[in-house]
Amino acid sequence: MASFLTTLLVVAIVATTPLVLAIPLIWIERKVAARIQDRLGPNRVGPWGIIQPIADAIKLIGKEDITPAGTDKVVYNLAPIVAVASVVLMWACIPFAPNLIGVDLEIGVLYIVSVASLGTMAIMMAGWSGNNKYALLGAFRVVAQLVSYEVPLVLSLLIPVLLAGSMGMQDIVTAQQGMWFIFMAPVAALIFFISAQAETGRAPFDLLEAESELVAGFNIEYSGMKFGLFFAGEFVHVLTNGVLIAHLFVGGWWGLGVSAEGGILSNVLGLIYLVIKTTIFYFISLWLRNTLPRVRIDQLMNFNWKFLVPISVANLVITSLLLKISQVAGFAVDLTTNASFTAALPMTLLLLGGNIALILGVIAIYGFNIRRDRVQEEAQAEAIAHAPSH
Amino acid sequence: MVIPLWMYLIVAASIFSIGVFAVLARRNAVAVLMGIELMLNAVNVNLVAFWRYSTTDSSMGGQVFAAFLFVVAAAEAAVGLAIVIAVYRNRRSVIVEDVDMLRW
Amino acid sequence: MNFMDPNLFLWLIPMGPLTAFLIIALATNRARLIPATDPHYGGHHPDYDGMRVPVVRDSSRVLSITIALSGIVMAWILSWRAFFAARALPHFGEEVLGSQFNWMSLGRGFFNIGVLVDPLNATLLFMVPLAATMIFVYAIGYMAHDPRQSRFFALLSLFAGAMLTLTVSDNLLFLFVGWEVMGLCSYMLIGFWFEKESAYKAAIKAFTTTRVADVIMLLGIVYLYALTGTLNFRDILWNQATLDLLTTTPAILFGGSLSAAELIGIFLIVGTIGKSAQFPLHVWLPDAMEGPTPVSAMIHAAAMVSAGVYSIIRVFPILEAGMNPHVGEFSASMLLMVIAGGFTALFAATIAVAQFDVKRVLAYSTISQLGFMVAALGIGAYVAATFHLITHAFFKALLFMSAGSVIHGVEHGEHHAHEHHDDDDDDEEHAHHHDVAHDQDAHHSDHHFDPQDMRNMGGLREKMPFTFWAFLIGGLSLSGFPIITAGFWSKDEILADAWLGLSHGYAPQTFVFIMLAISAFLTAFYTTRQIGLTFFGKPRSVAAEHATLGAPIVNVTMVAPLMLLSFFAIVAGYVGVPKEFPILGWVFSRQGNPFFEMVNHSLLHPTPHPYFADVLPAVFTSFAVALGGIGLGWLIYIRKPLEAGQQDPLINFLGPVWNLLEHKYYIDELYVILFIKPAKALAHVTSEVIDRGVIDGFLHLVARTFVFLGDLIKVFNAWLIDGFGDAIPQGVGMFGEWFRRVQTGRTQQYILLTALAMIVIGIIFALSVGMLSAQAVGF
Amino acid sequence: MVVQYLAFVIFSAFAIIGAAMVVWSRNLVHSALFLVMSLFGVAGLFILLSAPFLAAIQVLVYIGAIAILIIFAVMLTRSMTAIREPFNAQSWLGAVIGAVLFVALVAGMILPVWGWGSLPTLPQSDVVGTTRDIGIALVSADGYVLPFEVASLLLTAAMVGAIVIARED
Repeated sequence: MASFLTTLLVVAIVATTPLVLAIPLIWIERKVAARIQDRLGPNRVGPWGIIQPIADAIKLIGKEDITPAGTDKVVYNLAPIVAVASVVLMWACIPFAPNLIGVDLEIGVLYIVSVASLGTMAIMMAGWSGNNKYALLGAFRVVAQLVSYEVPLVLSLLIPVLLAGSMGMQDIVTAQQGMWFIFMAPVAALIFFISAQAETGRAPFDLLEAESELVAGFNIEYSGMKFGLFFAGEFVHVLTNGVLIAHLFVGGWWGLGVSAEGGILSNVLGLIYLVIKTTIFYFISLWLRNTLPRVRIDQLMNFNWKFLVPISVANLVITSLLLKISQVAGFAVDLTTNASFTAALPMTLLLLGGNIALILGVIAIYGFNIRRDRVQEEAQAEAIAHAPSH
Repeated sequence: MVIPLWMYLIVAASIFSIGVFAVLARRNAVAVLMGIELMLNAVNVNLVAFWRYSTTDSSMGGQVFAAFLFVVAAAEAAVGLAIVIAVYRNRRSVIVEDVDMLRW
Repeated sequence: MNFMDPNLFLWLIPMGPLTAFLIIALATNRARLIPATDPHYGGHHPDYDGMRVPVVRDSSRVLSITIALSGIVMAWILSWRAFFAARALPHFGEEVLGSQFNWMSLGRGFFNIGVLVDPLNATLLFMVPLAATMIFVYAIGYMAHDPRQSRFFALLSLFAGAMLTLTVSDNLLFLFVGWEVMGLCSYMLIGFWFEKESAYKAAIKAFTTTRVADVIMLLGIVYLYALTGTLNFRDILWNQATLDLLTTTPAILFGGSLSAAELIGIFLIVGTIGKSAQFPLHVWLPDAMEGPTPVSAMIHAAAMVSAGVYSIIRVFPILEAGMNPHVGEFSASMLLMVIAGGFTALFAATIAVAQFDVKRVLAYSTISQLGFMVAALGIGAYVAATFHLITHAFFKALLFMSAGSVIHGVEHGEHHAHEHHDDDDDDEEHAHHHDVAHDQDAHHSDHHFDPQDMRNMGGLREKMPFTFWAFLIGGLSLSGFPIITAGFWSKDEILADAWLGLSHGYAPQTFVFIMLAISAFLTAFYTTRQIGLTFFGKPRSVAAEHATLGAPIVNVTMVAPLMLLSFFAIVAGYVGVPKEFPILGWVFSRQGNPFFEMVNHSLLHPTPHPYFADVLPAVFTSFAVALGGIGLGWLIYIRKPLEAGQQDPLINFLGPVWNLLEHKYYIDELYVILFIKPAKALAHVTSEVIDRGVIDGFLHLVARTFVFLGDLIKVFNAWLIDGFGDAIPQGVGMFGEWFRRVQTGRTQQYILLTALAMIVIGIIFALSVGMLSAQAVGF
Repeated sequence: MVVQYLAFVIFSAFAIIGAAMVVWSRNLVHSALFLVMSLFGVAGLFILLSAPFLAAIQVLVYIGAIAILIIFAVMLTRSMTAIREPFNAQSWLGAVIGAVLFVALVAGMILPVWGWGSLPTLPQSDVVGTTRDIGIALVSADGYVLPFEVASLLLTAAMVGAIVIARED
């Protein structure tokens, strides 16, 4: 019974952490956005406006809980819960430090992906239950977007799994002791970052709340704290993505002075390293959001299916091939058994070479296509120009 | 005290029977497809349960077959729903009884 | 299956040409249509004016030739592989290569078909694909301008495939399949230039004549199967019990005076008489010269007539019927062979003396040589017959192709001459390239020039030296020029066997020896005559003066096969040199006559080899007849060659006999009087009197009676039977009308019924095995 | 162990009630959501059966893809989501068949063969394959590599087929 209670406690802690984190994140987001846009941002409530998100939260909670007439009440109320739950559930097997993890599932990565796919469900529910055509259209768009970008996301996620030889999160992190995976698989990291950005539905992929087209997207009928939950879910999702990239590609909690065996110092240092790495990626995400314009839906889909998916498939094939080659050639090391930097170096160089070759190949192919298109366009334009006028 | 095998089997049997009823009785084609999905799931529960409780077989057969069932289910859903959409587009109906051109 | 296993890859031997046939016939026989008057349509024909005729496209032409050639070369390689693999067997003869599978399930078990290589057909496997390949290569040049080449090569491939099927088959039925397919091919190839009346008539003649024989042969096969229950060669011929059964069972015909083996033998021999053109069914073979020359070579050397002789050599133990010709016992079937073979050999040789058509001489010589083989087999000279079959195939193929080259050349020269004489005839210049192959096109040569007539030749030795040498080698081999040619050794073998019997005083051997010795003399004579008329002296026509082989490419494909075959026409004899023969015996046959040692082991009871010293007179005889014939020919035709317009010196010398010979003993005319005219008259009488008068009258009477009866019955029919008859379909219809409602088109109903049925079946099953009882459930 | 029982009861209830509601709901979107609930329950059962990989796949494939697909189909055929009469005329017969099937399965097969006391415990060895074992079984030559390849072919065929069938034109 005691163990059960302990488990419950862990669950509570792990589930609360991201939700609590969301509150300062809102402030950070607004501040960063403001700085990028040459504004001051929130600065009235508390020093540097630091209490602003708490005030906002209180305001949201204090608002009237409206369930519009004509909605499907159960589904309508369930949707925000599922949305937050899907994000929070991910944290169950995200490590914080060498010994700090909710549960180190054997299938950690798969678990995270599958739980994340619940978010799609929530959006669908929200869009449909509102009994509003804009909401439904928004939901359609989002679902199309999310389902599509899940493909390159999962495919690039498989690269760290392949390299570490395990789907467990801690295993993947441990495997990066000597060498971060971003050096072995930069292309995968890039694809993962782009697809994760699309999965959160933020700019430049914020089609789901394209105000000018859809009023506000799938959550148009929501207000008060229910709207707040969607909002919080999105923030936490962005943060989660930062953490995931940190874990999967840049070594998670590894850093100077951290040992895999744990101990107080290691855990504290590990947490600090993780926060630093996460923050960097979080910042990049914000940066992108505030600088890039929104893409069109057709560009979005073309970019995914005609660019990201082929490249990630090619990347997967090349990586597994090179891994096999390095195994056959005999300079592969088992990364799970604490391989050092020097031991991992030959393999890294091979994989990096493969990635560079892939990038060059992609540039060559797309460059060729673009050039051909341009030639055709020019020919067409010329034909039009030389056409006899009426 | 461990959960005995028959409990899983009964759960699977009930899901399966409900699925059969859905297939036989629902008018909407999509609901029929859902019934089929239920039946496939019940089968999956059985496969995994038997695998887990098998005293003779230590291979991964049960899980592997369940995985293949996922594949089949996915394929079935994709094609089935595509057919439903196509029928709907042509006949403005997804009621199974309305699609009875192949009769005498 | 491991097809490199020599037992198994025998199956693949006929597959190459057969596959080539299928591919060409189905895929690469693409034609384009041109007007029949177009000069590109070589066989243009006044009857076809205004019609559009198909002409093979260049692409499919090249493709077809390539495919056909690859098919036959593949067969060649595989055959030789099989040959050498078989030779390597330790006791080849007792041990053989082969495999079988169940083909048809019959009442008493399975009918197996299979493949087999024993010493006898191993020799054929050596010869057939080689000769066939040479013919294919030759045909490339010879047929280069034909409008239907794809078809030609397809049929030639089928022909070769059928021959190889026949060769490797291990039972009579499978052999008969190849046999019949060859019959079909010969029909289609003899009539290949079907625009010519003579060609298609010859085709029909060949087909019907051989058909008569084939039916009788089939009777023999069926009788054999009925008696023994098997057609497998090894099961019958290597099984003393079966042979005894055949010889002891009295035949169902002729009141039991014959044994079953003799009757079967006679039936099978009749098949051969048809296929190998023995008297009296020889009439088709000379006419078969209407086909293109490669086809003639194929029929006369590599395939068809060889197949006929091969088949009786194959079943020799049955023909022997328990008798032993070497001690003077002769079965009826053997005597039939002796008489038919001996007579045919002489008969055809005499005809050949008086022919002027260069191919016809060869045709009659073929008949004559086949008579040699049949007669040899009749006196039990099994190996000698086989030996002569092989050597004859080589030099006859060589002779035919050389003759083809001669015709080709004269034809060429004729056009050449024509151009110079008829400058204003522009069309001819185009036609010239396309018509060369159509040497016998009567409509084309409206100036009545026959390029096959030896009277129009002469002096070709200088014009076509290569062809001359090839023809000379073939001709000497045919004449049996001593020592150096293959023909000598094989003929000598036959004569030696006959002499052995003669020295014991057996009548059949004596008959054979005399007939064959005379025939051999005549053979040497008419061959020399042919060489003299064709190649020596001065050209007797403008055409012969300008004779050439034509374009260099064509030249090569037509010359190369001649070289190879010339080689074999000489050396093929050295495999059969008797051991005791001075010098040569020591060189070639230190371990005994190799050919004899090999082929003799095809038999369960090998025939004895004649002791050389015993047959010295026969050797001298063959020296004498060969050299005598050649000498006489040289005296008459070479020493003083024929001048243009001069008559053949023999005409004066022989007088009326010449006429008889020239008209082939009036056999064709005799057949017209004996069979064709009576048949036509009978048909006329039958048609006019019996059919129209008696049968029709009777029928009309019956018809009127029945019409009356029918009217009567119709009334009855209308209400009773129709009522009943209609009721059943109506009832069925109504039931169907009602029952078809089951087909609602509603999937869920179907599933429901299925589920219901499954539950019911499940419950029944459960009850039947004792489940569902309270005890079992454990309540 | 009580916890395990509790979890089993909860997940089974999810699965069975969800399934029942799939059939019962007039609104097809509700049906689809209940289907998700039922599938979720089954995923829980998989975890109890020590097959976490299958549970994750269940969530990923069924809830993340198939359920979404079904909801898409429902919404694309939206005018039909609430048919006045959800059951057809033969529904009573279907119910009877379903019930008979259930009774026959439970009373005829499950209880007699695997019923009380016959197999109450897990195998003593309690060796449970890991995800790695599944992976090896799927791609090893003496395992299931051929079915695996065939399954991938099936998926490709289904994808092409679905696209061809559902394409406009």
